[in-house]
Amino acid sequence: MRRFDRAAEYLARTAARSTSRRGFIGRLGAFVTATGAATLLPVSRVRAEKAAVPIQVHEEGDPNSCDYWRYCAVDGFLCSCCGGSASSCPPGTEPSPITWLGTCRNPADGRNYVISYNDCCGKAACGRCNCSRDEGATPVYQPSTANDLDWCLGTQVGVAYHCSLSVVTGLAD
Amino acid sequence: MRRFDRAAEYLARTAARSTSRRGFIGRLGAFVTATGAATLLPVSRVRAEKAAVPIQVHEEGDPNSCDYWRYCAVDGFLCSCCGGSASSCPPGTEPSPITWLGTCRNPADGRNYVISYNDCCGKAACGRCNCSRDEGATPVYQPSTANDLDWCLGTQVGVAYHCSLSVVTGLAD
Amino acid sequence: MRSLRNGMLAAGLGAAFVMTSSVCAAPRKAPAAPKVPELAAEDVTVVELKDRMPAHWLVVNDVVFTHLLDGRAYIVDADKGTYLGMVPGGHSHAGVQFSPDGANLLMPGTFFARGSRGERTDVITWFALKDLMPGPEVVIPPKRMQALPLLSSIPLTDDGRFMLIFNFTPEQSMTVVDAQAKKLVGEFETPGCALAHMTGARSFMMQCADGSLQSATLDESGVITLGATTDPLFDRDDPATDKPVRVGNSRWLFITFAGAVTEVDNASGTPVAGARWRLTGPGEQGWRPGGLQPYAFHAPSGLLYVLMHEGGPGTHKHPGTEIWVFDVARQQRIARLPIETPATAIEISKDADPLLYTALFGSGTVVVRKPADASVLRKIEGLGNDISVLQAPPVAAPAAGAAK
Amino acid sequence: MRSLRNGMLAAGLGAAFVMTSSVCAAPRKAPAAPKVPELAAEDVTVVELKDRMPAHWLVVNDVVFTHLLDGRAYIVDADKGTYLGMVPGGHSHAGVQFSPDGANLLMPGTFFARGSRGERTDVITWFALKDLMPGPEVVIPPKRMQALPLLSSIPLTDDGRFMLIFNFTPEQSMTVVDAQAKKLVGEFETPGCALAHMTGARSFMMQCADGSLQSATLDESGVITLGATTDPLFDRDDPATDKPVRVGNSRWLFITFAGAVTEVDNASGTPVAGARWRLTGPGEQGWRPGGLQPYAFHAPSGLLYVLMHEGGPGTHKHPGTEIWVFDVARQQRIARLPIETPATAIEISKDADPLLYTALFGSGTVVVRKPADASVLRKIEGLGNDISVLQAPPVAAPAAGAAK
Repeated sequence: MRRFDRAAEYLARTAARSTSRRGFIGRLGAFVTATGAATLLPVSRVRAEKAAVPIQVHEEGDPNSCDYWRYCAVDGFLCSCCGGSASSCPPGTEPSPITWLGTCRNPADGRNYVISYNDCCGKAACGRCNCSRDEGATPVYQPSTANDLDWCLGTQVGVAYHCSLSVVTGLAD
Repeated sequence: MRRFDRAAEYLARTAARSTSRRGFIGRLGAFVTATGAATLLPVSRVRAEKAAVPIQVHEEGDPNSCDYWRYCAVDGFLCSCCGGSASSCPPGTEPSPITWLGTCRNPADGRNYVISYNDCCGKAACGRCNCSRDEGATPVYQPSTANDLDWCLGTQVGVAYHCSLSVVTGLAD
Repeated sequence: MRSLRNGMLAAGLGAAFVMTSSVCAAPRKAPAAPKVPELAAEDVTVVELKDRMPAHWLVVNDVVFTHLLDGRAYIVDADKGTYLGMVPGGHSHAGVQFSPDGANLLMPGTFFARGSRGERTDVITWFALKDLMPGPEVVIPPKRMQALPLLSSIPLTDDGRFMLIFNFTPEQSMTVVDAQAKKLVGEFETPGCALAHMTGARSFMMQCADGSLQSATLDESGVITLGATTDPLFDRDDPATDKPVRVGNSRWLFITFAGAVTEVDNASGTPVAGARWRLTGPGEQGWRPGGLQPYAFHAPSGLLYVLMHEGGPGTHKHPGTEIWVFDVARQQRIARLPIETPATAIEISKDADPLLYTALFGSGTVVVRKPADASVLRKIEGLGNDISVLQAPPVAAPAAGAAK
Repeated sequence: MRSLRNGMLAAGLGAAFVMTSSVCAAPRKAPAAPKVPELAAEDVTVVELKDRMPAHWLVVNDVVFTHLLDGRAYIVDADKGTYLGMVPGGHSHAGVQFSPDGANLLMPGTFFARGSRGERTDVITWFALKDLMPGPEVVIPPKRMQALPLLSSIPLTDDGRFMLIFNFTPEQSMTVVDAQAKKLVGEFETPGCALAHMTGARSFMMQCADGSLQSATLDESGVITLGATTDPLFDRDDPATDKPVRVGNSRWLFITFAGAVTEVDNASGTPVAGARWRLTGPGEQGWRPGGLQPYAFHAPSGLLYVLMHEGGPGTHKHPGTEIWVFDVARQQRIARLPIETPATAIEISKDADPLLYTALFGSGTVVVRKPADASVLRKIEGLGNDISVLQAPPVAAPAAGAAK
């Protein structure tokens, strides 16, 4: 029944760099060790900004459209249509600290990027721009790559799901 | 500030015939005396039936259609489409004991009937067959004839509105 | 997924547990080869709005009739035509009130312990415009009128000190909340009369079932005392709607289903009926006001915008097909503007260079118009299910007070 | 209104306070003149359903994605094509479970004290089919997995004694409720494994992240003990879906995204992989199963109905355009039935003369079909927003047990 994988090793290294989230990571231990992993986003460091952060200069496409490249594996309401952006939660919501990852190809530079699909939480469903693409999504028993789950579970505000982000976290290869 | 009308007198007579609802009627006193009236339906006497009671033999029309004659002053979801009928609440709901009245002309006999628009209550909105006709409806400050109000307020199950009945109570003239 | 898995395995992450914090958010140096720079790793941010609500933002209320538990208000920027955010309501959502400085939204809400059943709790919740997070909350008696939205069922005093909540159980009463101390003042009986139309910082009028008006005052602690009552001013055959229009500090227009207008002034503490006129002229008897929010008054110009349709008795909720514009002081119509889409709600911004707004229940769309000719400037779409009323925020100098 | 007012005044009632009870419900005598008899005054009644759920009734689950707080299940009569009633769910509605006798629906629900915020409460509520009223309720740890609906996240033991609720916080655990005593048994850790696929009155299998299966048992008090685990049975490149199909008392088909089938038997308490086959034959590699409920197994005939579509990896939620029918014992396809409307959910009634059901997420419509050729018998429309899964009730002789 030993389902340990390299994610746990990576977690140990990463966690050491983040003192503020140790308590939370500690609680996650069993989950991470046993099942693989999920993206951890230290919510205590999330910045409030006067405006939604737009897409980067070297990107192309319409972030309000389900066709936008970062959304290759999203399933939910696009925060871009809900008062946020691909990386900004709408006002009055809280980003989920953990989530799952996808990899999408940016047509503007031909590179593959790891995208973190954090949910924005604590408010009734936004209801705008429902987008389901599912590329690379796995069943819920493989949660680290499952988009059928409500990832608001780690938030202070509770599990009510509002919309989904698609955040560039780095190159996939 | 005396806004007493004949309804109070009528109420006194009627209440005397209904022992089971006296407590409730007592609470209504101020309202009835002051503002006019509303239909009181003794919920303690409401029967459960194995099937929705259909329209009467001498009626015509489709009770699932907003055009049906009894619906001349309804505003809400038709209980006929929600598992009930024009006079039967859907399973799992409670009819409102008080409500407001309209008068509709039955095309099959050319007579005008007083229709009681009781709400069925205690369950989230049915959502089927929304029908708004408003003939004779008054502003909310004249509640005895107002269809903008949620009439579930007198029920045991609370004010959650599910659908609206249209019950024949007698000839209008 | 293939690419994700391969990529991540190549990076030695397995199913990776990646930090996206500022710790590792620094943009990577671009590698030598590619011409286009690599995308930077991003931080997650949360959007903040402004400290005060600009004149051309708009609150759009969605009663969500098919899912009445989940009413909400959307905030949009009418200049840009953009959606800014949402404030959750509750069962039978009525609308919000703006604090006079435009910095806070006061949201009445009704909730049940088990969704649509179980213990009922009514609250007033403060949402700061800046972050739209639920802030302080005052629990009030669970008696708030559940009805199609009427803003006069949840008014705030002009100075923002007290919020009044009309109750209907069917006993009629008014709950008062001290919006400064953020606590319940109490509940006061108002037998036979409904709603509260503010006529000063501490006075208001109510509409009564027999067609009369009831004056009332609040003292400095928020206690309501009922005052003078008028004779019945309106016929039962053609009642004044429950949507009168404030045209001055103490002056309101009461307008009947058929379009008869009566101006009433409560300056003295006794409502006094003044001018009586009609929205329709000779040959226009077939036209009526209608909708869920048929009237919008623009205080700086003194103009009243009315949604009008052709129809007889019983059509008071029918959408308007034209906007009729009246000069209230002169009691004259100055324009008759057909609109390309019927509308059940109309509102106008409170600044000197206003935008006119219309919406049709069920459309999910707000149309932003030029007041002069109702021409369409832009549309804001995808605003939920059932837009009931539109609410333009106050501007620096309160419009209602200035108009007197 | 004119007629109402006039009529009522004539009758001396003013704005009348009329009893509609049996006290005054006796039909009036028809007056002399008119030929058509006068309508009788009516009593108000409340509809009761049956004591047990007939085989051709169907529970239709609506997750209401745009108003997730207000999930619900509709009950329809598929023989008559009629809507019978609704059972309220809650946030992220998963589905119901039928008591084995078909007399009760067990409904897991998640609620927040303030609609979409505030304290979370998870409960199991019993609704008797007869009156659809909320009956007993058991409060469970507020940890129920919130996800697209999966019936194996809320299974009931075959004898109806215990209900299991899968939790994801993201720690994984299983809550057990004693459905007989109607009280919480406890919460049991199931690290790394999810869902519960029943393989007997007191045993089940879980699916684990590495592609293995975990056996577990319940004792007579409902305490869960984890048992044997298999080696990983499925590739990460082509995982088995979280929607396996029960084809016998202890036997399940696990089917991958690409359509590879593995039968697993947990009769011994150690899951044993048996036959392996594929849904697709030579030249059919472009076809895949897909949807939210892609499989329906009919125990009396041993036939498996699968929603199939043309598409590659990442299309596992795409709607099916054909129904493929397999004889599970022979591991052979016996029919390929194009359907006129794509579908994301498929179900079949559990009786010997079954009806086949399909629904498309977002359509609000259930299509009732002949199993032999998928031809349309009737459609039931207006079933809310987002139909997720369909649930046919148990029949007198439990189908799953009989098939073994």
